[in-house]
This record gives sequence, structure tokens and C-alpha cells, in this order.
Amino acid sequence: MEYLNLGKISLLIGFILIIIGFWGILSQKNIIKIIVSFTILDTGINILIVSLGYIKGRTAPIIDASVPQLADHNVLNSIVDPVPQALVLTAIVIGFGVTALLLAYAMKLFKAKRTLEINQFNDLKW
Amino acid sequence: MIRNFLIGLVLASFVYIFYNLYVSYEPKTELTGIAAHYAEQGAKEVGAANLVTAVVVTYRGFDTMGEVTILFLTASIIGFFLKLNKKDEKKVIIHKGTSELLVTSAQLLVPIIFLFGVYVFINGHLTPGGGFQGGAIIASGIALLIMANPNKEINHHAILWIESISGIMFVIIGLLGIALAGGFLDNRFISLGTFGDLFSAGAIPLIYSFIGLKVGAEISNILNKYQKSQKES
Amino acid sequence: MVSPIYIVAAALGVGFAIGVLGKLGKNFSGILTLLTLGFMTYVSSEWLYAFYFGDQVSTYVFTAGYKPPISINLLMGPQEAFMSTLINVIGLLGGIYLFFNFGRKGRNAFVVYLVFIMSLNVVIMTRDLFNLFVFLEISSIATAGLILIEKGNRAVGAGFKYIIATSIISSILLIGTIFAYFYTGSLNIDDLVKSDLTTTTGGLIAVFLILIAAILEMKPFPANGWGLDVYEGSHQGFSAVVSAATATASYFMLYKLLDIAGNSWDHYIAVIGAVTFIGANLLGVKQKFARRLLAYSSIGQLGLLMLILGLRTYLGDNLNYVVFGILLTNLLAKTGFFWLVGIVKAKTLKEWAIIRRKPFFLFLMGTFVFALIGFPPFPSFFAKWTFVMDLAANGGFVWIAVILTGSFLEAIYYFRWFGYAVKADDNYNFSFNVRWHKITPIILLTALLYIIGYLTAQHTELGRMINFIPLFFVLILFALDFLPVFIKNTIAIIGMGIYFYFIYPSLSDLKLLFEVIFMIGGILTLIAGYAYKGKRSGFYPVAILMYAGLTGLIEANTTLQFFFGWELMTAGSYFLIIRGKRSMPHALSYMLFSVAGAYAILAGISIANIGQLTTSLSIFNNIQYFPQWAYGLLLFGFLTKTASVGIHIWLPGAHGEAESDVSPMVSAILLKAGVYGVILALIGMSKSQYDLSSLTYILGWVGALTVLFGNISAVFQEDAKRLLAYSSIGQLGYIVFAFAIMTQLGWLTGFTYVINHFMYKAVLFLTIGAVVLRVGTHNMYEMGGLIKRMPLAFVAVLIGITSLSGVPPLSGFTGKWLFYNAVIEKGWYFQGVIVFLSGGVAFLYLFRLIQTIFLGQLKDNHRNVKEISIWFLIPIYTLLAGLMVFSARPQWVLQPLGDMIANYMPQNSIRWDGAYAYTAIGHWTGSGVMMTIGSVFLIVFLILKLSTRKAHKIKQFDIVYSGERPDRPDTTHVAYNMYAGFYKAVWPLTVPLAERFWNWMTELVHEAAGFTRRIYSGNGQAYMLHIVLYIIVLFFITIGSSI
Amino acid sequence: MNIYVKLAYTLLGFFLVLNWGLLMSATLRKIVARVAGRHGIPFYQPWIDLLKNIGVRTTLSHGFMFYLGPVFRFTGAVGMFLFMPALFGSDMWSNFSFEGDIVLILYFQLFGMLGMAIGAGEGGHPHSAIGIARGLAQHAAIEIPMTLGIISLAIQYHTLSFTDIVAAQQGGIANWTIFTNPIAGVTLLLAALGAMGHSPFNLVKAPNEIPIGPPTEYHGTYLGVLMSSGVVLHVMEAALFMNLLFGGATNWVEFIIKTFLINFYSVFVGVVFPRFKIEQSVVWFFKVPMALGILAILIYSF
Repeated sequence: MEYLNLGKISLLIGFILIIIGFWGILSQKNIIKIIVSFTILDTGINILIVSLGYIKGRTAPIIDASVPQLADHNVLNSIVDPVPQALVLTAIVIGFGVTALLLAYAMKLFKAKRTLEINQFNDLKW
Repeated sequence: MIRNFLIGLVLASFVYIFYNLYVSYEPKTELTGIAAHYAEQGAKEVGAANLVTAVVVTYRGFDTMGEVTILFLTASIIGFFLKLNKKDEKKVIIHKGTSELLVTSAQLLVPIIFLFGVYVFINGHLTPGGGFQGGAIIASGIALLIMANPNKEINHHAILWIESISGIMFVIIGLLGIALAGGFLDNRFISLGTFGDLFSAGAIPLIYSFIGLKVGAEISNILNKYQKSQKES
Repeated sequence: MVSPIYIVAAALGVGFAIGVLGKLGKNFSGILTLLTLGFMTYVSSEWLYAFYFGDQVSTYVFTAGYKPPISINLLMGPQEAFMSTLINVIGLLGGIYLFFNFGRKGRNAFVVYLVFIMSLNVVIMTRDLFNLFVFLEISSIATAGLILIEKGNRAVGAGFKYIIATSIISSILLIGTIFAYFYTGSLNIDDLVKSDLTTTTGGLIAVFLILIAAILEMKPFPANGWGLDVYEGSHQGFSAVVSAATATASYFMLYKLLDIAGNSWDHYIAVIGAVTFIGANLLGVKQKFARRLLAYSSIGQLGLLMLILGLRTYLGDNLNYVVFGILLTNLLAKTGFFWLVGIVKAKTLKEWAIIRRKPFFLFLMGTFVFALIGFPPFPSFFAKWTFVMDLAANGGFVWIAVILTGSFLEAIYYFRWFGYAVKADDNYNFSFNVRWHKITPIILLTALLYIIGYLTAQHTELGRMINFIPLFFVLILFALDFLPVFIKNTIAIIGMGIYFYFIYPSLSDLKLLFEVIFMIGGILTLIAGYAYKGKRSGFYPVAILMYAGLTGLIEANTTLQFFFGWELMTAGSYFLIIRGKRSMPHALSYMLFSVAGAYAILAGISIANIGQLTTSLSIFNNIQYFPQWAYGLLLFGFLTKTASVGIHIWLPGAHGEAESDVSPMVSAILLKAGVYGVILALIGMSKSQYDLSSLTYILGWVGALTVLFGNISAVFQEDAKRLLAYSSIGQLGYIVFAFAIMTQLGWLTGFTYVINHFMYKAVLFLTIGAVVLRVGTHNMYEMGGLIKRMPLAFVAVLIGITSLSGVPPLSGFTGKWLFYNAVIEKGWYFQGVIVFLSGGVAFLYLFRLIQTIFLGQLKDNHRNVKEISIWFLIPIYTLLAGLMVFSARPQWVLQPLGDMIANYMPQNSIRWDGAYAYTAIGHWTGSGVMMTIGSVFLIVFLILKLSTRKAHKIKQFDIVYSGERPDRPDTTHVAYNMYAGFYKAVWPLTVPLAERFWNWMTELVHEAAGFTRRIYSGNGQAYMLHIVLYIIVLFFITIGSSI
Repeated sequence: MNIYVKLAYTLLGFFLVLNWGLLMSATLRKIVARVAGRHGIPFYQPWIDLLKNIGVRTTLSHGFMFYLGPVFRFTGAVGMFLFMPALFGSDMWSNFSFEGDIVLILYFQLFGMLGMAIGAGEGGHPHSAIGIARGLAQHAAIEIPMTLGIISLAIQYHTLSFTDIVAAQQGGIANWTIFTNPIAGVTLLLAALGAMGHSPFNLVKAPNEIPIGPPTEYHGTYLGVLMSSGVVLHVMEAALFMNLLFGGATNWVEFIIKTFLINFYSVFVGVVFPRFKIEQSVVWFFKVPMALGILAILIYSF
């Protein structure tokens, strides 16, 4: 499995999810589906972030006694990159915020025209 | 037709771009850059066993403050976006009761869920988890409550107070970092304590607790707003 | 010094606290927010002050107590201080403006606004890529929230489009960021700049993704439908903040991130900026709605900023000066404009006529329009100047063309709008109310615009040399506008008189001649102003503004001073012209030609400036590179003011519809500014080491054809003032032609015409204007027989037209005689013949003027009109006296003029022997001819008098009329379509080719805009498609080939 | 020369020209009449008309400009005489030609015309205005060949002074401009047709439709003054072309013969061709005369 280590696989999955997300965003007419597509896109990006921090054969960046090497404080050579994990936390929260807002918008839009078709909301143009 | 073609073109091009990224990707074999610093010095400098927490709360604490702000912002926006007018506010909608199973299990589980959430953020510097995770868990408890009893009125004021106070405390702790230690959000103005203890890693448990409370309150707040918005005519 | 981190801490602390403290009331939350914003402003401006007036050095702020890249750091340098101060000031004023709008939404709106401003501050200051992403997201989410303070579905739709678009953009940024981190192991921007990220494929793509996201934040054309909708759909109070503060932050973000790619992206950024700048402004031309128009304009400004950024290598050290100048002006003016839109609430541009119900608002709007187009004394004027000069110095001519084209498109719609505001019919039944908290921020912005404009000028060596005294006088007149016309007129005249008295000793030769025309002419035409009653609101400031510009032209020693004066003069004259009752479209075309001309001059100066060690006006005499282009552009610019054929179409309407005493100002006096410019350019060409005869040859033909065209068109006018206006075109053609001859005789002819045209055209326009005031119509066929009612006016016109026609013995013949000699000496026979032939045509219109107005049959409704006002007669007869002196003693003026011209044109081809002038081929004496003709006339008159004693006047209808009396004067007065026969013969020469051409061009621009703007279908999904397509296209253009 | 002697000679010259003009106009009218098969007027008729007109006492005026119209006209005629040398090589008969050159004459022609036009305009008669409108339009067209021809001459002789141009044509018929520069000569002769105002270019006074045109309202003394200016102008117009094309005149006999022949030429053409409408006459000058004029300059500009 030289070619398909876990990092590469998850990277690939991330990319695929992103593409699916874009596809949904660009082709779905229903606003809720578009919002779902956004969450798929976000998920893809999150997977991407995490997978870029992955190093084969290492453990999570938490120093406790369960892993011998860590107990010896040979931390440098035994953990995966902590930074992407921190970043992904932020990215998730941002994704949550945006999605919450989008849903609130979707509710208002539906109230306005009793439809969720995105091409009905073109009051502003030209 | 043209639109579909263009979408296809865009997706194909993205595939091409990502393919190039994928091909040029060489899996890492060792930590480099700042990650190496965190791995080597993180425990010593910050005193948190969970290095992710060290990064999130201290090294990149400023980002975290931004995250909290985003949640806060979203809650605030939804607050006035879905604000009801006075007439709707007084309206009472009686939902049908939900299943007995849900009601019972909610009664049982919600305190445990809350407890778990608190555990997760208090131990954020030692074990996987932290303020955001804990807060989200607490909010999931609220969600369960609402689902079990759609007619339930969440105590709005309590949420508000928790949210506000914990937010202010976060900022104050950050400022204490300037006053007493190296800079904004520096955790070392409280002694780092013994590595691995619950009360260690300086201000991190404190910060994470406030974050946890704040996140829980904010998400609950948002849920509350969504719940109430059903009254809108 | 307060650490900038307190900006964040204060905003967040207060923001969180309002959650609880908000219980104390909405107003409490609001005031707390404003205080916090005030604190933020204080912090950033304190830094700014320290940077500019102290020796503060850039300071890093570390968070968490660790050095970067370990932790996130902020940078506070001069640029950051400037940008964040801007944002905070706008934020504070916006907070005041929106105070009650937020209040209606509850305390949360204040919190969101506070956090929004804070996040922009962090975007400016942060040096960490991921942190940038986070705070960018905060600002996006806050924006999406604040859009909602506007009621209605449009705002919701706009917000939704905005949030999905920015989500895509931030996704792209996030992917780029994480890969950048992966390849470099750092998120610090300074580290990324230092790294060799672009050497690997993955790194290259990461950089691409980061930059494209930053570019998309700048709303590049055409992937910017969402941005437009935000500007249009949200509350205008907030649109202003987005347009100003977010734009500033986005610009600075791009500025920071651009360094990651080094210089390799500059070119792309410039092209993207150019496309955006031109594209947005082009679409603006087609726009009918005020909000949307401002949206396009805002996008255009972003494009301009990108353009400047992309061209930073051309600018070198001046980058910041240019950016600050443009940014400041756009920020202040655009913000003010948006807020004005929020107050006035008129939807379409035409409805903006209601704004003039409150003249002060019109003043504000005018300030913003002129600031945005880059008129002095606003900062953008100086910035644009520096920008263009630097571009030319480094060979960026294409970019100059792009910038000027885009700016021109912008001028089209702004001045059309402004024209509607000043002059469109105001018959709307809605009005607008003003509340103090809405207007105070706008007034503050306006004051800032003027102050900063002044400071910008003082910032540079060149700008400090500009004389601002006339401008202060203009401001004083603005302040005194409430006084009655009599007092203001006296103040204006005295002011000009004193100024002339002090400036007089420092001038000589050419400058003196033109200053006399401008100042003395100005005072004389102002005297006519006493005839007006009431306040004449707004007249004096703008009239003096024009004269300030004119005297600025004369006093100019440097090219910047010259251009400064030129633009002031243009602005002032525009306001004067648009005062006429039906002047709206004409003032617009005047302005557009003027702006185009000014840009040509700017471009010409910039080319002339290449390789020069000095900035003095003498560089015109020594143009080193591309002299044909430089002089050609300069001449074209000046010819727009002299209304040469093809670019004349603004003049007839502008002069014809202007007020009675404005017409002589803009005709007799203002047109000479163009002549002055032409002369300066030609002096330069005469001293140039290059052979530029082809240019003067073309100029000669242009002049000759202008004469023909102007005169023939004048013949067929029914409107007296338009007739005179076309006549001015012709006369200016003579002048241009004469100067193009480039010999001593030619120039002497030119100057003779300059002086003559000044006097007789002022006389004619003043008289006809005064007559129009009495009879209430411009149409000549509605007048007639007025000699009986206003003989003094008749005499004035008689002398005026005799002089203009060139019949001896009056001074017009001086010009004709010199002309013949000059043309034959030069050998420009055919041009000369066209010019002389046109002289014959001039008789037709001159006769028509006097015949149809003063002679023929007096109309019934004019039987009781009075002689024209004494206040008109005074300047008219003063000028006539001058005309007579010049006719009787031409040598008094021509001899010194000839000596002066000898400095430039050394041929000594005219010799004076007392009153006798000799050239190689002819001879003539003005005084002698005058004496002879005068004596003969007198003798004949006396003989006739003796033989027809006691001739008494008979009644109007006692004429030989087939034994009948004409029943009505109207049917007996030969006036309408008087030269029908001549028209049948020469109609091919009267086809308005120029009008058709320009109409066609206008159509073309509108059609192009109308077609292009269809991409903005209003569908949010389509906008997302635009964004991703934009990314793809740019990917393949920029790095697609190198992977 | 003493200025008073000069004035005396000038006055005498003017008197001669006035009488010659009256005689010539009578002669030409008689010729026209004979061609039309009429008997025509006696040769002394113009003197009778003039004396009668001046003798009629007129007390009417439409206003001061109306009154000044004839004054302008007559001043224009006198000026034409004054600013052109009557006889070449004679100090006595050179009049005031030292005060100006051809350009002065070209523009001074208009002095009388404009004054007259304005005076007639005050009369308020529509025919006046119509006639003037036509006259000005036609004049603008005549300017084309006139200017082209004169410029051609100016290039040829490199002067604009009458005296110098005439001087250059001395020494035999072959030196006359009409032979040395025939194209310009023809151009100017065509212009002369218009300038003389006979048919086909006499629409200004078109006797049929707008009886006598501009002077319609003038009578008595005014008409007398106008008439005398008319005859003087006829002579001086001819003298202009004589000086430009036919070697000028060195004595009065030569002057009389040449001016008569030039006038006769224009009357001759007028007898043969019917009257043009105004647009026709304007267009006519745009065609052959303009083409010839351009040619006349072209051959000198290379």
C-alpha cells in the first residue's frame, strides 16, 4: 500500500467532497440543497486540513503516558501535526456559524416568496 | 444548456487543479516549522498535555477569540434577523407532544449530557476535547430538551447572562495576559502547575471553561431563536 | 501609545457586555457602541499622528507572549495606522448615521456593527494568514447580518447572495492557506513571503488560491454581481461603510498577500483592475437608479485601486501617496454619497431633482461628484496627477489610456446625475427630511475632503506652490451666499479688482494680455450682474471659481499649477453654464468634452514630463520624447475648450442657453483659456528641436474647417444666442488657424483676433443677452423692429457686427488684413481661401442678427419694452470704447504685440512707420482709413442733412405695400428661415456629422453597457458560477501553463 | 504733394467718375433695350433722373438708421474710389491708395452694402430684407473665385498693392495679367459677372418679384444718393478688374474705354443669359469658377 497511505486517501476523499460540494452549489436549485452542498464542501475542506497534518504511524498530539515514546518526552517524533487540528476546529466553528446564518436566511427567503427556488430571488439585477 | 456545460467545465477544471495538488503532495514524514516548535516546546511553554489545546487556546488564542466572536455574531444576527414582533411574541403555539420514549430519555440523559460537556471542557488541556466540543455537547442537550418538549421555553435570560459574562471574562483574561504576562491571551499569568494535573497549564482551563459556557450558551441561543421563529406569521 | 490590541479587546469586551448591559436600553447600547468606536478611532489616529508627525517606527504586537511565527502577531505601521484610522472614522460616523436604524433592530445590531469594524481593523493589522481568514469571515458574516437592517425582501436576497458568494471565496482561501501551511510549516505572512513557496507546483497552486480569493474580495468585474447587490440592496448607510471600510480592508489584504507571490502577479492584478475599472464604469453609464449606480461606481473604485496596486513598480515610492489620495477621496466622497442617497431617497437619477429643494445638499452632492472625478482641490486630483506622471515616466502609456478612459466613463454618469439634480424637472410629490444625526456625518466628511485636499497639496513640493487664495475667496462667497445680489456683486468685483491690482506688477507680455482679458473682462461682465434682483443663489462662488481657475492658469509656473487652474476653471464654468434654464444636456456635453480634454492635457503633460529635471511650465519648450504625441495631446486638450470642429458640439447649447451675463463670460473670456493653452503649446513647438510642422499643418486645417463650419452653421440658426455661439466657434477657428501659421504675422493676426473677439463677442452677447431679458425669447423671428425701443442696444450691435465682419474701418479689418498677408506669406492658400470665404458667410448671419432683432417690423407685444438695463450698457459701452480705440489706433496695441511675438517668432515681417504698417506684400494704415472714411461719412451725412431738412418719422406700417397696409407685423417681418435659398445651395455643408458621430458613439457605449450588464441576471447561483469560472479562467491564464 | 491739392484732384476725379458712370449706365441701358427690341432711354436720362430725385424734397424717414443707409452707401462708393488709384503712374490721380491695398478694397466694398442693408432693414419692408438676404448669399459665393483669383495674383506678383500690380503689367498688352495668368484672369472675370450684379446675377434687385429690392422704401433725395453711389460703384468695380487684369489705365481715355468694355462684357453676358435663382447662382460659383480658381493657385504653389 505504498501509493495509498491514509493521508493520500483522506486527501482524495476531501477533494472528492469538495467537488461534490461545488457541483451541488452550482447545479441545485433548491436553497436548502445548496446549503447542504455548502456543508459538504466545508466537510471536504476539513478533511483536507486534517489529512495534511497526518504523518504515517504517529499518534494524536496529546502527551500522556499511554504511548511509551510520549512518556519519554520524545514528542517530536511521535505525534502528528497539531496545527491543522487546531485550524480545523476553527474552520468547523466558522462553518457552523455560516450554516446557521444561511438557514436563517433560507427561512426568511421562504417567508418572502413561499418558494426555495434560488432563481426566484432576482429582484436586484443589471 | 450553456449553464450545464459551464458547470461541467468548472468541475473538470477543479478536478484538474486538485489533481495537480494531489500529485504534488508528498506525505510528511516529520514535523516541520511551527509544528516542530509546538511539539518540542509546547508542553514546557504552555503546560498543556493536549498540544492542540495549547495551540488553540494560547499560541493561536487570537484565532479562538475570533471563533468565539463568530458564534457570538451569528447568534446576535439571528437574534435580530428572526426577531418577532410583539404580537407574534405573545402568540402561543401548542405543539403535539412527542413520543414518550424521547421525553423519558431526555429527562434521564440531559443532566448527564450537561455533565459530560462540562467534563470535556474542563479537561480540554489534558484530553481530547475542549471548550468548543464541550459547548457543543451542552447545546446538544438543549436540542434534546427542545425536541422532547417543543413547547418548552428556554430561560432566555440565563443564556444571555452566561454568554455575556463568559465572553467578558475571556476578554479580561486576555487582557490580564498583557498586564501580568507576555501578551494578549498569554496563559502564564497563573502558574503552570504540575504537568498533567487538572489545575495546570495556567489559565487554559479557565479560558476553556468560559469558552465552553459561551459556546454552549450561544448555540442554545441560536436553537432558541429557531424554535421561536415558528411563531412568525 | 495605546496598544492596537485594545481596539480588539475594547470592541469585544463592550460587544459581549452589551448582551447584558443592553437591558439598560437601546440608546444606552448605542452610545456605548459609539464611545467604543470613538476609542478605537482614538487609538488608531494616535498611532497615525505618531507616524506622521513623530518618529514612531512600525511596531509588532505579539499575542500570547510568543514571537511569530509561533503565535499570531499584529503589525502597526504607518500604512496600517492610516487604513485603520480611515476605517474607524468611517465606522464612527456610520454608527452615528445609522444610530436609529440599529436601534430599531435592537441592541444586537450595535454589537454586530462594532464587531464588524473591529474585524476590519484586524484584517488590516494581522500578519497571520489563518487569522486573516478568520477575521475576514467575521467581517463577511457581520456584513451579511448588517445588510438586514434594511427592511424588505431585496435586502434579504442581497444578503443571501453575499453570504454564499463570500463562502465560496473563503473556502478557496482556506484551501490555499492550508496548503501554504503544508509546504512552508508556517502561517505567518512574513514567513510565507520569505519562503520559496512558488517553486513547487503545490505551492504555486496554494499561492494562486490565496491570491484569487483576495482578488475576488475586491469584487473584480465580471464576477461581482453579489457585490453590486450588497451595495444596492442594503441600507445605504451601511453600503457606505462597506464601500469605504470593507474596500479599504480588502485592498490592504490584497496588498499584504501580493508579496507572497513577489512581483509576478503585479501584471495580472493591473489587468484585472483595469478590466474592473472600465467594465464597472461602463455599466454605470447605462444605469438609471441611484443606488445601483453608486454600486457600479464603488466597484470601479476597487478596480482602480487594484490597478494602482498592480502598477506599483511604476510608482515606486509614490505608491502610498497615490493610494492614499485616491482611497481617501473615494472613501470620503463615496461614503458621503451613499449617505446622501439614504437621506434623499429618490430612486431614479431623474428624481434627484428634488435634492435642490435644499441647496446645501446640492452643494454636498457637487462636492462629492467633483471629488470623485478628481477635480481640485480634492486629494484624488493630486494622486491622479502623480500616478499619471509616474506611469508616463516609466513608459506605461497604455495604462494611462486605461485610467483616463475609465475615469471618463465615470465622469459621464456622475455628471449626468448631477445635471439631473441641478436641472431636471422637479414635479415629484415626495420630499425628504433631514435629521441631524444623518447630516452631521456627511458634513464632517465634506469638511474632511476639503481639509485633506489642502493637506495633500501641502504634502508635496509642487503642491505647496499652488496659490489657494482665490479658492478661499470662493469659499467666503459660498458662506456669504445668503446676501442680496447687489452686495455680493460688489464684493466679487472689488475682490477681483484688488487681486488684479496685486497681481499686475508680476506679469508681462503674454500673461499680462490674457490676465487683462480674464480679469478686466470678468469685472466688466460682472457689472452686468447688478441688473439681477434677489439673491442669485450660488452664482458668485462659481463665477469666481472660474476666474480663480483662469488666473491660476496665468500665474502657473509649474505644470501642476497649470492643470490645477485648468480644472478649477472647468468646474467653475460648468456650474455657470448649467445655470441656464435648458442647459442640462449642454452642460453635460460641455463637461464631458472638458474632462476628455483635461485628460488629454494630463496625458500630454505626462509625456512632456519624461526625462525632465524641472516641473516648470518651460518643459513644454523642451519635450524630449514623443514630441508629436505630447504636443498633439496637449493641442487636442486645448482645442476641446476652443470648440474646434468635431469637438464643438457642446458649445452652441452651452453658450446659447446660458444666462445673459454668463454667455459673454464663457464665450468672450473663457474660450481664451483654450487659446492660451494652444499658444503655450505652440511656443513650445516653435522652440522644439524636432520638426513638428505636420502638427501645425493639421492644426491649420482644423482651424480653417472650424471657421467654415462655425460660420455656415451660424447662418441657419433661429436662436440669437446660438447664432452667436456658432459664431464663436468660427471666430475661435480663425484664432487657431492664425496661430497655427507659426509666423510673426500669423501670430499677430491671432492676437488681434483674440483681443477683437474678446471685445465684440462680449458686446454682442451682453447686448443680445440683455435684449433677451427684456423680450423673453431667444428666437429672432419673435423679435424685430427693436431699434425703435432700444436704440442704444442697436448701436452696440451695429458696431459689434461691423467690427466682427471685418469691414473697414473698424478693428475687425485689422485682423483680415493681417490675415491675408500672413496666409500668403506662409503659402497656405487653400486654407486661407476657406477662411476668407467663411468671412463672406459671416455677413449672412451678422446681418440676420441685426435685421431680425432690431430692424424690420416691431412686434405688437414688444411695443412697450424698455431700453436694455443700464447695468448692461455700462460694460457694453466701455468695451465699445475699447473697440473704437483699437480700430483707430491699432498700432498702439499691435506694435508692442509684434515686439513680444518677436521673442518666439523672430521673422521681422511687419514694419511700422507711425500709423502705417508695411509687410512684404501689402500696406495699410488703420488711423488713416478711419480718418478718411469718417470724414467722407460726415460730409455725405451733412449734405444729405441739408437736402432733407425736417425729415419726420413715419409710422411702422407706412410702407410701399401694393397700396395696402400690412395687417400684422409677424407676417411682414422676414426672419424665419431667412436664408432658405442659400440653404438649398450649401446644405451639404450643414449636415451635423459631428453630432451624428457623437450620438453614434453614445449609442455604442450604451448598447455595449446594456448588453454586458445582462450577465448580472440577479440569480445568486449564476453569480457563484461567475466566481468559479473567474477562478478557472484566471488559473489557466496565470499558472495553468506553468504546471 | 500738398494735401489740399491732393484733395482737389481727388474731388475732380470723383466728379469725372460720377459723370462717366452716369453716361455709361445710360449707354448700357440703351444697349440692353436695343437687344430687347426697344428704343431705350436717351443718353442724358440719368442726369435728369438724378436731378429730379435730388430736387424732390423729402421729409419722410423710417428712423435714423434708415436715414443713414444712403450715407453708408455713398461713403462706400466714395471710399472705393478713394482707396484705388484711378490712373497709374500719376501722383495726382492716385487718390488715397497709399492708405491700403487690395484687401482694403475687398472688404470696403461691403461697407456700403452693409450700411445700406441695415438702413433698408429699418424701413421694415419685407422686400428689402429678401433682397439683402439674397445679395449677401450671392456675395458669399462670389467671394470664392474672387479670393482665389486675387490670391493667385498675389502669389504671382508677390504683392497686394494695386500700384505694384499695375506697375508689373506695364509695357505692352502681353504683360497684362489676363495673358500672363489667364486662369486667374478667367476666374476673376467670372467673379466680376457676379460682382457687377447684372443678369444672371441680378436677383438682389429682381425687378419682377421684389421691385428693386433693398431700396424699395427709398425715395427722393435718398434715391438720388443711392443712384449716384450705384453708378460710381459700377465704374469702380470695373476699375478694380481693370487694375487687376488689364494693365490699369495711365490716362482717362484708357480708363473710360477699359471700364466701359468690362461693364459691357457683364451686360453682354446678362443679355444672353436669364436670371438665376439664388441657390443656382451660389452653386454656379461653387463649380467652374471655384475649380478654375483652385487651378490658378495650384499652378503657383508648386
